[in-house]
Amino acid sequence: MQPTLTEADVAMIRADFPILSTEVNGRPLVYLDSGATSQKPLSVLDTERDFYLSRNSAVHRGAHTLAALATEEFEEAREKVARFVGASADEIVWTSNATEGVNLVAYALSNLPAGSELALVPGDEIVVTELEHHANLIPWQQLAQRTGATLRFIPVDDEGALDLERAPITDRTRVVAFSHVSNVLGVVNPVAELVARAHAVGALVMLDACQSAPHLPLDLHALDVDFAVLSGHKMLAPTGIGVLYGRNRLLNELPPFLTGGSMITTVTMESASFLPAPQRFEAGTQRVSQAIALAAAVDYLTGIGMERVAEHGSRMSRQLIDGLSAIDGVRVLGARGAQRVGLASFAVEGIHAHDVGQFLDDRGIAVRVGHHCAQPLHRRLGLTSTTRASGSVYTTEAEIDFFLEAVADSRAFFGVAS
Amino acid sequence: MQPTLTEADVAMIRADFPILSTEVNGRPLVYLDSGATSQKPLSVLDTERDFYLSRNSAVHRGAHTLAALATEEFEEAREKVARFVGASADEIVWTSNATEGVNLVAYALSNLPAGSELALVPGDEIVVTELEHHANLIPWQQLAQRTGATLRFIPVDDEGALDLERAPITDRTRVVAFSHVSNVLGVVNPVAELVARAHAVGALVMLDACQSAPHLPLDLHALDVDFAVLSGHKMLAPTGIGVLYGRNRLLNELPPFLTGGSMITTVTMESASFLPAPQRFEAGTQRVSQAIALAAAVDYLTGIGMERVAEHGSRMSRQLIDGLSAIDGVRVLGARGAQRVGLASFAVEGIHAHDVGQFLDDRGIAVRVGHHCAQPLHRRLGLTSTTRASGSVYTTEAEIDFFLEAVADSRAFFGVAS
Amino acid sequence: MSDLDGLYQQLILDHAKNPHGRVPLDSPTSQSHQVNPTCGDEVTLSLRVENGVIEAIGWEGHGCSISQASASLLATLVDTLPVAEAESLLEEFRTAMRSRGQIELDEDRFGDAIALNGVSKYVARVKCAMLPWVALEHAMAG
Amino acid sequence: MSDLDGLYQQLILDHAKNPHGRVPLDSPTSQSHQVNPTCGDEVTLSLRVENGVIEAIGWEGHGCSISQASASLLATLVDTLPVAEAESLLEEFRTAMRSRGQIELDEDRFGDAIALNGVSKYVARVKCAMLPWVALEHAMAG
Ligand SMILES: Cc1ncc(COP(=O)(O)O)c(C=O)c1O
Ligand SMILES: Cc1ncc(COP(=O)(O)O)c(C=O)c1O
Repeated sequence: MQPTLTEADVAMIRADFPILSTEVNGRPLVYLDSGATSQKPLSVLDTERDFYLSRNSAVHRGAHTLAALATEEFEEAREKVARFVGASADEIVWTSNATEGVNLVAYALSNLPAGSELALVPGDEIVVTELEHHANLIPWQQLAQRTGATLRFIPVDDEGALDLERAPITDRTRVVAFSHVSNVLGVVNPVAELVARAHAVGALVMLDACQSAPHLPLDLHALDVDFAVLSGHKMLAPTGIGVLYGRNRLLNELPPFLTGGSMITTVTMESASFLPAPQRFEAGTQRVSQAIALAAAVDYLTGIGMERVAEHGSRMSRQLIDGLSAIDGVRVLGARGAQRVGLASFAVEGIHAHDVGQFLDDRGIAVRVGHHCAQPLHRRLGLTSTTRASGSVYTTEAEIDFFLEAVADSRAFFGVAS
Repeated sequence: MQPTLTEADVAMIRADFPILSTEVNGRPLVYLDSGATSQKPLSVLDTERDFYLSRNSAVHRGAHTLAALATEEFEEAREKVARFVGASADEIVWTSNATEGVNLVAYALSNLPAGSELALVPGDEIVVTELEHHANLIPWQQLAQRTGATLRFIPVDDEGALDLERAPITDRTRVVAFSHVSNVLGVVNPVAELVARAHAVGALVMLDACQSAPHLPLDLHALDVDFAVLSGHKMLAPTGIGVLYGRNRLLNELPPFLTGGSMITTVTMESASFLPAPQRFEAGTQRVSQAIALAAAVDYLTGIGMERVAEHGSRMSRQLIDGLSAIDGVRVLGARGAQRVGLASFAVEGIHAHDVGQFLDDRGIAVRVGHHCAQPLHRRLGLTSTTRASGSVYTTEAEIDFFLEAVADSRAFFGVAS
Repeated sequence: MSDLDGLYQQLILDHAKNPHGRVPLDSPTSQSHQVNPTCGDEVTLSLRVENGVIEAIGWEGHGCSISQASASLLATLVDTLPVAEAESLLEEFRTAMRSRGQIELDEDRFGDAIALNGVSKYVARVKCAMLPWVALEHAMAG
Repeated sequence: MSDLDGLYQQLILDHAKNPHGRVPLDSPTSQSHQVNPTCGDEVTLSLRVENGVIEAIGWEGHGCSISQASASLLATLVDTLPVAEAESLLEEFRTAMRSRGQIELDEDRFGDAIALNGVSKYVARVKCAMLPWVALEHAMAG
């Protein structure tokens, strides 16, 4: 296999995504909003449909043939996804999305009986970063509120880089939560260093892998994190499915979060006892077809090869950063020279992000505008909203060129070009 | 429209469910496990696929054309589902399943600041019934544990009927949670009476509509309940999507449950403020395609007509109850003469439910065996596990006859026929 | 005129650049702060209402050219109007914006503000145009 | 023989009806209670182990014919066996049951219990056959 995705490779990949050949506003769609949600290849759609056409039934509850087949396929999906992220199957909990995964851990921690080793108490601290997505921030604010612990954060500098010197990781720290890749900056954070510092003080690490899982080879055991979350819809799978990874020993130390059917051993009117992880955390009928579809998405990515996916992303990133920086009046967010995935946010002086986005949309280019669920980072950088372009395996060099040209043109349209 | 579904109508419906024409163990599939999860019509599968092929993108976050189209379709789905259950759109919160819906309310209640009108305190009581599915029991046990409130229950009699005379609904009662239709007995519970008694003492009502929504016309405003939950996968929609209904005023009095993106107004590192309902309860990227598919399922059911669906169910129920009761040594659960949907659980004397199920499976008949996530009810009726047959709009009279014959034959096979 | 030019008429861009009424108001009788949660755009609108008449209006905030122009045009429109009349303008404005290009603003009643007609075809932007009007609604209500 | 007849051999049905070792055990040295969460079937298995040898075994519980017959056959098999040997039987049994019909139990070592060979093709029923063996595993472990 070539180490890079050639133009021909990408063209072949695009054939698997029919939506990329549609038009928007009479222009060919240029989809640069994959950081919000990716498009899905036919193999993913076909896998899910095929499940409904031939094997659909309840898993872990039925003894009939279809139920046994569905259960098997569902658990095979778990194994496949586990391998993809470098974990074992009993460390993979299905969720709706990454947001639910973070909330699950935060609630399970506050559901611990008082006096448990992992329980948080006043005086304990939770550390996040100033560049987190709201999904990896607010659940910890709420956990702090529920337990009396204090939330602290690692600040970012004027460029948006984490200021590790000022990281408030101390003996009081019990949890350190941070993203692998920022969804605003596209920059890969220093996981090894943060994990080492957290573990040195005995804190648990939660890694938000939403923006890394679709773009980089992921080995959670090697990264040595305690928990991690990701969302299927950002990595070629349908909406409604996500993953929480947790070290098996830790998952089994935590009490349940959601309760109901399929996660119990014995139930009386007075009390219930619970299955081991991962079932303990999977109450009610699961997202069966979506889990199976996520496994198909993982197959698709593995088929391309995650090393090549990563290389494609880093080339896109260079093209985006270099191209945007060359346009007068455009400020690109994030430190220069950092390792990145194919995603960049920027501000055009004198034009509001909404207006930039609208102008691009008129040319068929779909980008994200706003704070991208990272208000504190935007505030820190002195901005309210920015425009974000984010690619995926199906993004071409020509598309990014077309996008760069449109950004340049927007300045004339809104009368800010010199 | 005829008031009943004729044989020809059902045959036409079956053509929309290709899985029903497949074989299992060399026998035509007879799917009588719809109570666990229903099969899905092509229109539902097509709707979801079509969304991914032409409009997929992030909702409520994007300003580009696809995002606007997706957001619109997503919100139209909410309106459609709201109409189907007799509610307004701002009272419909998307969840993964009914289990999550019950948990959401239970957690939101314990997230209320101390002193809030709706907050539970020691001395307060939560009332459930002895026939609940674990999903509408364990979350309340856990809420009681978190708040110090006491869980009480309405007992069932030897036949499995609710003993309303012994309902412990008093001035101390703050929540009354019960199922519209029991997933074991198939019997419709006396909603009006329970709601009246709950409201007379100022308690909130949570209705578990999992087994009614697929089978009966539902008008939540008319039923006057405060909250209700249902699961899409039981009503012809995909897995991974459910609905929590809440009176708008109540939803807006409750604090959030899951927190993260898309449910906030302003976020700082220290705190966050939240959108009104329903967005307040929809953190993170939503189950967009699944919500749209649920709306398609609702269209499908509405196309048949819920009155006819209900009539079909009550005919199935008679055939099941009469047929099973006529077999020697078969005990059918639930009070005679009660209003029912097309679902029946039974025990065959001398044969364990697992063995009955296995025997039926050999003939291609899929039924559920076990405690059906209702251990307390089974224990009360002196059983550990039973066999359950449950139909849907696609179930034929001939299938039920075939099933009844197989149940009779199982007795000879296992040597218990006299 | 392309759709985009229809949305961003010169008048809109001008109002966005040099907005009317973008001033803090001395001794307001009521005020409302509104945020668009997607983009973080904000407007704080202040009124001085006396005897049922809007005697003065002022606003502050930041946002896209649509929301800024809308606030500016609103300020010129409702200044010195009786509250009841401002309310009826608000209803007409909302109806037009939500009409997906089906209903246009009445030129006699809205004057220059009809330049906002292009917005109603852009469902995702209706919120931007409505932001100051929602602030007006809340300010008038309390 | 149909698959179903292969699963429910007469010997299985007989053991299920008249199980061996289904008695409470006096002064057990260890005990394990196991539940199948799907159906609520339970088994409590008691051992009296002396000098590394299973001197007595007894079990109680209820369940389907597969789990009952499996418990009955287990009781006849491991009674008076050294623990180490019972452990190796357990491993072989588990391997065969999980093999989806690929690996059969060795008749020399398992005797009548080879009647359980039919189970391994029924993935959903493997748990039933394993239930008493898992209880044995836990009881032997302590
Ligand atoms: C009556 C009832 N309540 C609740 C549930 C839970 O539904 P789900 O597993 O989809 O959350 C079910 C079905 O499993 C049910 O039948
Ligand atoms: C870095 C990061 N974390 C968390 C999330 C939340 O993911 P979701 O909305 O799928 O739960 C996202 C995307 O929205 C993200 O980019």
